Amino acid sequence: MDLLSFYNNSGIAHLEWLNLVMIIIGILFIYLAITKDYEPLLLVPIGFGVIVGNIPPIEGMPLSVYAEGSVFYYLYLGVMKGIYPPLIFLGIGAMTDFSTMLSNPKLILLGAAAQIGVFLTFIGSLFLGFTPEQAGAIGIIGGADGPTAIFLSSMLAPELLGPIAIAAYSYMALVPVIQPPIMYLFTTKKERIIHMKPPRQVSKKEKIIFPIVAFLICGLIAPGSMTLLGMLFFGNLLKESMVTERLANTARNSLIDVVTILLGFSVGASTQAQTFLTGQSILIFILGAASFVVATTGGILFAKIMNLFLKEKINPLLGAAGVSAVPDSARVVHAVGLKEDPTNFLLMHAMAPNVAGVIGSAIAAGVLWSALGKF
Amino acid sequence: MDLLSFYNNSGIAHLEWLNLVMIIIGILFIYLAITKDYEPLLLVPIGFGVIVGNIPPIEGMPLSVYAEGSVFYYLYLGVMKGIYPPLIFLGIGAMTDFSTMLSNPKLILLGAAAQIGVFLTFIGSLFLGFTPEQAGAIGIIGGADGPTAIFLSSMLAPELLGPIAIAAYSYMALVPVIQPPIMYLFTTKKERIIHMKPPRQVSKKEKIIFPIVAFLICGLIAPGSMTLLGMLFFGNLLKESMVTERLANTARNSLIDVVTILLGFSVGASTQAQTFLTGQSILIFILGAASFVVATTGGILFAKIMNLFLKEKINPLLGAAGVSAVPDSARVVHAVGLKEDPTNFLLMHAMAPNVAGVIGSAIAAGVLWSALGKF
Amino acid sequence: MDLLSFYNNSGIAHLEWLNLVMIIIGILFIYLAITKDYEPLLLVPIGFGVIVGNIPPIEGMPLSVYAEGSVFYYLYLGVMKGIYPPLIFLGIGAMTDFSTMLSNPKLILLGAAAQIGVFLTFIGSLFLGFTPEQAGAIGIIGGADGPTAIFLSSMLAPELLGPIAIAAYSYMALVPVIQPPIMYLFTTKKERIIHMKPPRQVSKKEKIIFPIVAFLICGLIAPGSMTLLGMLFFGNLLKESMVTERLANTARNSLIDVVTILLGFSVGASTQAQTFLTGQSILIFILGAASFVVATTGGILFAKIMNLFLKEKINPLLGAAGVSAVPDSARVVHAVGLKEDPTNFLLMHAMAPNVAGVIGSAIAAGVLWSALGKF
Amino acid sequence: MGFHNLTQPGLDALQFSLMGMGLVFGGLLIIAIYITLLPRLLKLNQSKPQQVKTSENTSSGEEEEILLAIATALHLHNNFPDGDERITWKSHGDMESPWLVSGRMHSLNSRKQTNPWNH
Amino acid sequence: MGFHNLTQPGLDALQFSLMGMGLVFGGLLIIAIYITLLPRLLKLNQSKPQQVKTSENTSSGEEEEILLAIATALHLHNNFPDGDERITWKSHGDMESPWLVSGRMHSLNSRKQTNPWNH
Amino acid sequence: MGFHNLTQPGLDALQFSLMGMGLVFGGLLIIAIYITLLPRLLKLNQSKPQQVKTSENTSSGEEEEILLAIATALHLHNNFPDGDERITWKSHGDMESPWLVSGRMHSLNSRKQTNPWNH
Ligand code: NA
Ligand code: NA
Ligand code: NA
Repeated sequence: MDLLSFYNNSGIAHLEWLNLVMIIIGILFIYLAITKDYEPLLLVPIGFGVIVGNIPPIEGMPLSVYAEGSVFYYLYLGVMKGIYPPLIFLGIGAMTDFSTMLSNPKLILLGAAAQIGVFLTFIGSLFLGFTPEQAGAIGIIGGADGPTAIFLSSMLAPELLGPIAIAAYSYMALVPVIQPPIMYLFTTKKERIIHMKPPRQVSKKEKIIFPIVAFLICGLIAPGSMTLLGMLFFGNLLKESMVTERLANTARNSLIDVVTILLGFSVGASTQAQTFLTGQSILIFILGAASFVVATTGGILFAKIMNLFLKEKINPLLGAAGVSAVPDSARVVHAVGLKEDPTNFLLMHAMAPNVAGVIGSAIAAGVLWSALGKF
Repeated sequence: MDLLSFYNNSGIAHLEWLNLVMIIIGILFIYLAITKDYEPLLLVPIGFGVIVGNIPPIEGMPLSVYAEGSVFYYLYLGVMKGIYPPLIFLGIGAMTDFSTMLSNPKLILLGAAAQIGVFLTFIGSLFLGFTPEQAGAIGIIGGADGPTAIFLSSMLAPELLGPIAIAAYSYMALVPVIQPPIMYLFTTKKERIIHMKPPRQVSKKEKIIFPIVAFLICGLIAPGSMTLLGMLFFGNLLKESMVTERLANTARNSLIDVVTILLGFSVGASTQAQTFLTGQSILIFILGAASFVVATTGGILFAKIMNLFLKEKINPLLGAAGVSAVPDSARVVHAVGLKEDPTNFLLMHAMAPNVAGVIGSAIAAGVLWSALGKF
Repeated sequence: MDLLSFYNNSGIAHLEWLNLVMIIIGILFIYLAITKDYEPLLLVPIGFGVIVGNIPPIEGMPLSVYAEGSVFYYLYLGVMKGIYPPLIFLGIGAMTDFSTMLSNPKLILLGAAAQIGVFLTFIGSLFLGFTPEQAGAIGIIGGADGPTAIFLSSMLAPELLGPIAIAAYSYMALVPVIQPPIMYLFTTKKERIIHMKPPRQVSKKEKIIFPIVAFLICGLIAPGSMTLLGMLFFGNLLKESMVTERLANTARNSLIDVVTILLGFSVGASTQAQTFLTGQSILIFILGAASFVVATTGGILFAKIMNLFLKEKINPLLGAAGVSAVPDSARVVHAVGLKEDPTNFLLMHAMAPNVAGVIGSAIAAGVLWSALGKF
Repeated sequence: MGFHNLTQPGLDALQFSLMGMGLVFGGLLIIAIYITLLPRLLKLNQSKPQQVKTSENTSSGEEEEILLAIATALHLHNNFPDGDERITWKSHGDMESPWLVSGRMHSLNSRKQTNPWNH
Repeated sequence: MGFHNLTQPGLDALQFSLMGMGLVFGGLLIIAIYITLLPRLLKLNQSKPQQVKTSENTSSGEEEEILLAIATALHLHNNFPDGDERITWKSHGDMESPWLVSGRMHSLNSRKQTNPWNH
Repeated sequence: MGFHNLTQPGLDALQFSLMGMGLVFGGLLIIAIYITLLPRLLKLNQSKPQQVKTSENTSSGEEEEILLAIATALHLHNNFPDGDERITWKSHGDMESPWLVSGRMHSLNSRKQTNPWNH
């Protein structure tokens, strides 16, 4: 127990510059969350987790998320076993109001179109030499849905979970930066100023029946989406049934908060530079960026195609909201719309493709999982 | 990966009409919860769980509660290991006010009498050929206490947990339908209009000491009831001690809500038609119905027997509240009493046998467990 | 299944007078918590846990925390695996305001000085024949920090966790009794009436940056403290970042409450007389008392030493707050200060060494763990 | 199926059930006795005057009943996670809610008698 | 790396992706159809008058749009754990918060129509 | 039992303890130094005027002390799960509670300086 052994038991002794890079990235996440308000509820936990995960642990001591028996290992189990994402979906369901979608079914298809980003990225990943399982997990980044991405990669390619999760959340946070240029590129001013008809009011009855029927449809078509969508629609039923408000309340507050804290922190803590800063990760970030661009484009173009057949034209900006990244992309659509015409309020209409996009990417995840998973 | 394999990976391909029956039952639960207000906090989660559990999962994929490693499997562990029920008892303890019981000790015995339903059902189940363990688990349905029933069956007969839990909660929800006829059958108008003396006020000191002493008595008599009653009285002490209000508050809100969501959902999801719709289940439902009738009758008749010896007569309707099913049966007693005499307020008096019934069935469960369990 | 076997399955049959002693101790804890307001949020759960843990369980039945597969066993896992303490630190971080410490850095050193209690107790324990691992776990009682003590003993000497945890919390609760005499013994009236300069206001920016930098410093110096301090500073960042208030709110309310309930109860339930009432435990309680005395003395004397070099004298009473036991010892300092001079408000100043003491003992725990742990 | 199932090796169902009921009754009976004796142990006499009042004056007794019934109803509404969701929920969102007021009164009471050991 | 990766034993990536997109579209399309049909099944006609109103009167339609936009914004502010923390948080601590008021109104509405099955 | 226990193979208890205390002091000392330097790095000068005020005017300084002491007490009451339950709890149920008011003020402050990076 001399000075040297004390030094060897310290973190400085083992700190590599790669760890420093990651620590700076973690701090950057926190900085962006606080100053730019980018998805702070996720970037702050992830960012601090990245810092913690890059303090070199002592050889053989149960400290890191990868050291079996450590506390962080147990917290990370909720990620590896795919338990946190469905619980977050439960809370999201309990805070999501589907009425705009119920009042404007046409817009749902935009949420489907945006999933082209998932499958083209899947193909691109295969092309770049990833295994089918890995390609599926990378593709889902295009779903722009953090929990879905984490869930699918924990099932298909746990070895890539870190980079996939970080990529997904980074780009979700950057939606206000990524989407607008694409929106301007593919739409004309004339299209951007299209007003949408105010939707009809939705009855309580419709709202209560919806989660049940929607789950049956999705579950029967793609049982692989049962875990995520079962929880999403369960949460929504708790919200709409009116007789379980206290459960919905806990699901969308205490429960989702606790799970968000643990998920964000432990995902961040899993990004040790030595395993995280690899060529694969860089490829994943490139593919992820591409998937967001493709998804946004897909949504917009499909809206324009629909307009060829519709009397009442859709504002193609709404297509960009199909990417989900709820509710950020809907906000972006609203902002861009307002810039063109200060009397054009798209926020509410954008929520329809937005939530449809969540369902869409969950179905896509179910399909990829059931087709590519090894059972 | 051709169309056929896609079809085979879908749920429709494997959906049997038995699953449809269960799905309809699940929807029925939700409908009753919303329109009739029958135990909605349990029937809604159970109902949706039933729907989820009857979407045919893909062969070998970790989806259902029975597929090791699936998310639902992990959520269901809290049921199989008997962890959720004591936590719910913790919350119930933190929301239960024992003062009406403390102010009227005589009525406690009604909560004991009603447990005759447990033991007669136990004998009936043996008679019908169930094993002693199974018979014990089925008998506890007569305790009219969901968590107790789930706890005991997870310990004695996990293979019957689904039907027993569903039966217990269904009949608890149907208490307003089951009990009144029996109450009218066994009581005269003259008895039903008996007024109870307003109880004395209970001092804070009595309330604080009660959970400790009550636990010692029950624990020393039937250690098998330690897990459930330890938590129940612990929660009550948190409530009454006045210095731990914030803990009691969390126990009776966030904590019990989260556990209720997970317990209800996963119990529901465990009712896959193929394993659930069996002759045994039908027998269990018949025995369960009988146990509620016997328990109610036992409580009422015992009250009438007590009246033979008491100067101050007890309103025998209160006996029906001994079944627990807190607080529904107490409400039913109150309602029936009001119908006879609009100035007769039995609700508060009924709470005494009602909570005593919870303790009684927990003791019964402890006895059955310690005597019939294989260790 | 005759009367005898029923009797043998009861608790009375196996109750030993040692259990009675423990049950009385449990009741005493609850009594002190309610009447004297000593750490009620911990003494009430621990006290009731002690009562539950000393009801003799039935041979071979999964009831006690030590019976694998029992519910209490699963709740106790959070203690044995060291999971609860970091979660409590997360909540504490989310409720701690470091600004007084930020505005008066000098006082931080008092929190370091008090840790002498940890290491002298470590030496004392070795002297009395405890193994190095055990000695380290016992020493940390001097940290006056329940979660830290539980965490370290679960890692170094799980066999002593019960007595160490009970000793730590008992003495933390008795801080208002233990510290004042020592404070009067080692300080002159002239010293006790020293007024502290009101601290400068701390900017939001400082508060946000602090948890990140402080964690990096501690983590790099003593990675073994990463688990506890990572969570502590993570919680504090959630609090200060302003954009994650809802997470901080859940962390310092629902989350910490649930964990406190489970930790207190299961630690209490682990104190079965047969394993708890040993000579070792008595030694541990003596050593624990000594450690609190040494820590308090160390803090006070170090403050007096600092005064030899400082123009602006420190009130040496503040040294006693370095023991942490947040916020009790700070309150004691405040009270003693007021008694000498009703215009001398030390509470806020005392919070600085108080929270510094938490960090200090976490570092000490990290050092002891990494040096003495078997990996 | 049949009565022979009621007597199995190591288990006489009827005897066992009798003993089981015995334990249930025993436990709750002891609790009932304890509850009856405790007040005398604690020498609580604040209960007597009230009983006198109610015996001499039935109408006020009825009022009391009504009040107590309402109190219990409130207690159930506030505390029990049962069907009365709209109300429970209201008591979260709506600040003018009567339940909340009652809650406030309750808190005042318990504040009046902070330390239950010295009154 | 290369196109050969797109056709592997048991997996034709392009065909698979097409079918995958097909399922996604299929699922959401069925949901869309269901949503379109349901109101007729439920014979809900409370929507029509409103649409008439908006068609005959655009200005009020615009106002409506604004109101609805505000409502949605409120909904997002209140429910979504997104960046608008200061507001979400305010709605906890601060009782005069406008969001809360809206929340109260919302609760009133839903109280008006307690049982959704009989209106 | 005995001093021989203090020197065991691979562990010299006294030396180890000294180094341990060294690390504890080292860590907290570096933190203290960092805290002392940071404000200068951030060029915060909003602190100076205050110190001037207190030095020239002791009475106001005392008042300030009192206010700060109260503020800290409030902070402890509101945040720490310690014995002051009745109060903590009150701040849940009771809307007129002074703590709540202070909380509201606090929230107002932090709203004034939304982005800490540009003030
Ligand atoms: Na999506
Ligand atoms: Na019962
Ligand atoms: Na300390």
